Amino acid sequence: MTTTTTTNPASSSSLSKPEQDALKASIFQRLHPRVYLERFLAENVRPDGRSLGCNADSAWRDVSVNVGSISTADGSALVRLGGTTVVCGVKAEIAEPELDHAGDGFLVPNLDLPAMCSPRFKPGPPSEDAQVLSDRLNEALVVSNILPLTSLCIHPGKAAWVLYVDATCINYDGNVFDAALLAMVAALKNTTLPKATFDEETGRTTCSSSRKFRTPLGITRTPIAMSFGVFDSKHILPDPTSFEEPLLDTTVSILVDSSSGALISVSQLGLLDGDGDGDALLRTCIASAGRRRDVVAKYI
Amino acid sequence: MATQTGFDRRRINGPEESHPPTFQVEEDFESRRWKLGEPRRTRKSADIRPIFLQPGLIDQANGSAYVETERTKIACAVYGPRQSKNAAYNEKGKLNVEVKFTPFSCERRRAPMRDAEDRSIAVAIHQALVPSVRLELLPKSTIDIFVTIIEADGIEGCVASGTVAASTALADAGIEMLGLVISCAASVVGTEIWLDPTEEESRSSQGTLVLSCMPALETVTSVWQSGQIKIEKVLECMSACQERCIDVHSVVAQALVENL
Amino acid sequence: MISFTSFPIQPDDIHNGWRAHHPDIAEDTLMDLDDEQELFEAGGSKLTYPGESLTSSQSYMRGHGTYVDNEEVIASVAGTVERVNKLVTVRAIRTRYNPEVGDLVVGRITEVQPRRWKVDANSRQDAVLMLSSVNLPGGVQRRKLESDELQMRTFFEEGDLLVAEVQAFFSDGAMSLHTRSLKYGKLRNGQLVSIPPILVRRLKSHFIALPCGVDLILGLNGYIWVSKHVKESDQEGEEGFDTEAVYSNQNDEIDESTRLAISRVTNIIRVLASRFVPLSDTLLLEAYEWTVDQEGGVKDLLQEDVGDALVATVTARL
Amino acid sequence: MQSLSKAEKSYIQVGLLSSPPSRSDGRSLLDYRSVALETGVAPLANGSARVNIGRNANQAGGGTEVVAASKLEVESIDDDGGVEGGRIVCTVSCSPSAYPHLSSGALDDIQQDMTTILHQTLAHPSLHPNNLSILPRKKSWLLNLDVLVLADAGNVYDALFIAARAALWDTKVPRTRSVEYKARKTTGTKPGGTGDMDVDEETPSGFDTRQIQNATDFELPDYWDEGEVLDGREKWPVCVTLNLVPPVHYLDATGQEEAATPLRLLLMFTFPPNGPADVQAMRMLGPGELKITQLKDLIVTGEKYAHDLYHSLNVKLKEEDVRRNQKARDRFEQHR
Repeated sequence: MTTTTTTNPASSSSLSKPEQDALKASIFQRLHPRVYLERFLAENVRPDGRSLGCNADSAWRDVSVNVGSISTADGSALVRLGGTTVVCGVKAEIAEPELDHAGDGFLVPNLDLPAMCSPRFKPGPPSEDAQVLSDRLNEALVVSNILPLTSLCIHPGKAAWVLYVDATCINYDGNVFDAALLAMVAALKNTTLPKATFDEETGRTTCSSSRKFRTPLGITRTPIAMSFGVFDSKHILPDPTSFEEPLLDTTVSILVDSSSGALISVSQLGLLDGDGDGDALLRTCIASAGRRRDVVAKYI
Repeated sequence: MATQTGFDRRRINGPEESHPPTFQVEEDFESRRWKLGEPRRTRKSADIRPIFLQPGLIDQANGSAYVETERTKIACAVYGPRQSKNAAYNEKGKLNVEVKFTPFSCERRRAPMRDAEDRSIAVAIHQALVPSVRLELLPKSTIDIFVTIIEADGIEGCVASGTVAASTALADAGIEMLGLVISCAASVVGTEIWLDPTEEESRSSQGTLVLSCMPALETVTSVWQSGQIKIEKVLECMSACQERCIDVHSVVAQALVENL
Repeated sequence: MISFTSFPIQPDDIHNGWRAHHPDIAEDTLMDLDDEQELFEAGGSKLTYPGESLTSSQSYMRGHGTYVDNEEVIASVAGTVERVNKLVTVRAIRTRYNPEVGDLVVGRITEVQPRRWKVDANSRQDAVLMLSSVNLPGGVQRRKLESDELQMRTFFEEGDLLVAEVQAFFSDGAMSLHTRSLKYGKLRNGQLVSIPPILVRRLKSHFIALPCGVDLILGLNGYIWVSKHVKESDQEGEEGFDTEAVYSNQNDEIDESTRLAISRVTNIIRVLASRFVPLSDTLLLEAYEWTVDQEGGVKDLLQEDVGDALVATVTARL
Repeated sequence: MQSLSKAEKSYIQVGLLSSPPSRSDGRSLLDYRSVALETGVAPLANGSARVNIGRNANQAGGGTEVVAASKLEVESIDDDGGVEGGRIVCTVSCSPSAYPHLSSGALDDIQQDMTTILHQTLAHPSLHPNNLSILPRKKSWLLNLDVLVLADAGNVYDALFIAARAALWDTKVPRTRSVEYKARKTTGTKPGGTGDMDVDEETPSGFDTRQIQNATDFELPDYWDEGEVLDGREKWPVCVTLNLVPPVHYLDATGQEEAATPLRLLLMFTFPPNGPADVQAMRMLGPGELKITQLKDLIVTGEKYAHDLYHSLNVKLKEEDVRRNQKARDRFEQHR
């Protein structure tokens, strides 16, 4: 947990003993983040109180998903993963398919990390972090083949649905990738499309405005991601917070199908040697992700 | 503006052009539509939408607030006061307001670019807040207020709720203020005054007005009016808004105190 | 109270016969235009433009605003030709202020930097006022302390106006100012008018006290400070140099008639400047008396006909 | 905003608050500087005007100078953003020389703020002219009103709205004639070629399909004049800026006075030929604050100032019309 309390040393004398200790701890945390984390891990606990080791449920932060609360979107979800909050909305529009994929629609996922969600982002065009995350999210949706793009076709070569899946981070407390993917998948699950007909004579597509004829998307597979950080080549920290993230050597993200538990992809950022046994570390992560799936799958 | 073009290599891009779906007009549309002279459908003319206000939702920020009035959903974070970057010396602090709509916040998808409307709402919120913040105590500093509109139901509602959220977030950040700023919108529909109009209601009104004030000091910090309203109606609107602001003020104060 | 007027009618005959003169130039200077090559007529002045050949470089020396090419002295700015003995210079009509050591200027602080202030003095570069070039509270000759460096804004801060003298030039051409005289320092009790620097002539004194209770400081850089008259004795108290007052931002009590007089003088300066009449103490006094005689209000001066009459009267009398 | 020293600010404020109030140039609180106005300054525009507040007669520069021009474009409804009945888009741009001390980012911001306030006020449906339609459901006019701030010596908002009103007053909408390709068989279609479109008599509801329009395109008939004036051109609003140094307020602040004034109230009024004035827009600018009773009083008083401004402006605009007609006639004579 990072606290950005600006403190006035002069006033600390008026604080009670425990308050003074907390203040010292937070100053120490800011000055020596690495040592701070090391001391916690030596006690087998993480700074936010989670237990170390990645098998117990308590190694992860609480997750909650709230779908369909945004009426201007065709589908939406709000995901909280510990302090990290991501809201995602799906807007459906109509476009002409590309020439070489006449029967396909479009799925356009983007993640925005506005200046609001963390002091490290500035207002303006997407930051590097946002670009990387958007790319990874797109990749995740594509490799898992979440829904066949052919199912978005209205009239081959003439009209198809474009699903803009826009996620915005409200509070950035680490592991935004897992939270954003969960939000995107949940929002897509929540999305319904109106019945659309293409009129060949006028070349226009019209939709029925009746709620009755709205249909959900033909989602075939729902991927969920579980990310782990590796600290000091030996500690696996599932679901890292924004305080832990900059201190990690390696990040591993495991993508599994939420319903079957089948492994979809494993991605790793940074060197994984695990004191000479990187494979073992990786296997531990995959196993842990499998167990975590049972918890998260309930929310989709 | 029917098309959304603009390739941006920093984002995942869709097709070059796409249109929002056009819907068939339902048969009973005309008969169901609200017509001038009919009473307000959803609530009484002087009623406002229920307000849900939660300070301190964004723990990364120095102060924050989330506000929801039925469909309008706004999150606001305050960072600072922090050292002004590359700005000339200023005896007073600077209050910087940035407003951002999420792409899915309106009926039509908003391309994720800064547009004129963002700025116009930011200016309105800035004006409402600036008299309340004791910037004279913060030389060389900047307070950044970031407002994200998650869902919008009427520009006036966004200005009013955004102001309330921002003022709450400022209080949550422990920044010195003269008082809390509360804001309320009114619209003139026929001969009636409807408070806190929705988007549809403000569209069918002759004019709208947003009044921002500090009820604790009984002063007005901003008035933002557009449309066509007779002077005496304007004055009436202002009184109605002010009265409602006093009610909202107690809600906000309560939420703040509970959060402490 | 609002009234609409029209823009002055543009003469339609621009293409018949070139209208070579700048509208700012008083009509009488134009008379000389026709006198071909009569360069240095007594009393008169000739207007020139960049690129015009003025004279031969063998018989004359090249001064500011000219260059030599092919043994000819050629103007490099648009303005009036002036000659002192063999030296030919061209003074630009519209230009920023060209500082010279010893000039009196009025400037505005733009930035506070370590041990120095940057001052806008209507010149090419911001002027510099070193902390060591100002009088500090607690005695004229006292040493500069570190604590002075930390509280420079208590002496001058951004936006403050001051009157100073050009002391020297840095190697980059920026002028260095000093306020080490009791006459110099922070300005209070009045308002600023800004006019083209060329209209401020070098006078014996640039501090003018008009009998109407108004003090004028004619900065050679075209910034003119019009303020309430301060008695000499108040300003200079030998050893008892009033530190509070020198750097105070507080105005004195100013009564209504003084305010009116300040506004009147300001408007006179604006009127004269708009007709391109160079300022001098006698001229200003003359003008002030005339406006009082006319019994018009201060704002009447802004009307075109009143302004014309004023200029016609005072220039005729001199 | 100009930078002023504390002493200068206090000199201005104390002057405004003393009794009788005195201003740096000797004006009374409610005096405007002289306002010069000319219409028809841009021959290629459909309407244009130039305004200068506080210009010194013999000086080239000085004063707040604003130029406004309107240009009409044909838009297809649906395809390129056209709207049934036409639309108005207002844009303000500021010359960097008007604000030499501002960075380009800050200049963009004030441009956008001025654009927003002008557009939100003038493009409001309550002011929309009726004759911007060409062919129902097919073509309409887009009126681009571009306003350029060339110099700001204070009171720029009043100048913006005076220039905008004058340019819109001056705007001529070209006459159009619909062209039909299909046979005329339905009633309700006006026979083509009889002259200008007349949409005043009924407002199409948009959903009304009973009346079938066969006209598919239009042409611009060759007329002797530039077209007809915008419908209801009397109603374009004027703006008065009340500069507030409580308890007094004053009009037409100079740049220096603005820098010494903590709060400004912009009031835009329109004056229907019969009946009381309408408020078209209202904004507060600056860090000051007001009691609601003060604010209400200011609105009521502001209406009187706006009324004076509106009437003087109307007189001037009519003079300009006469002058331009005269000029056009003279030119016509010459050509013969």
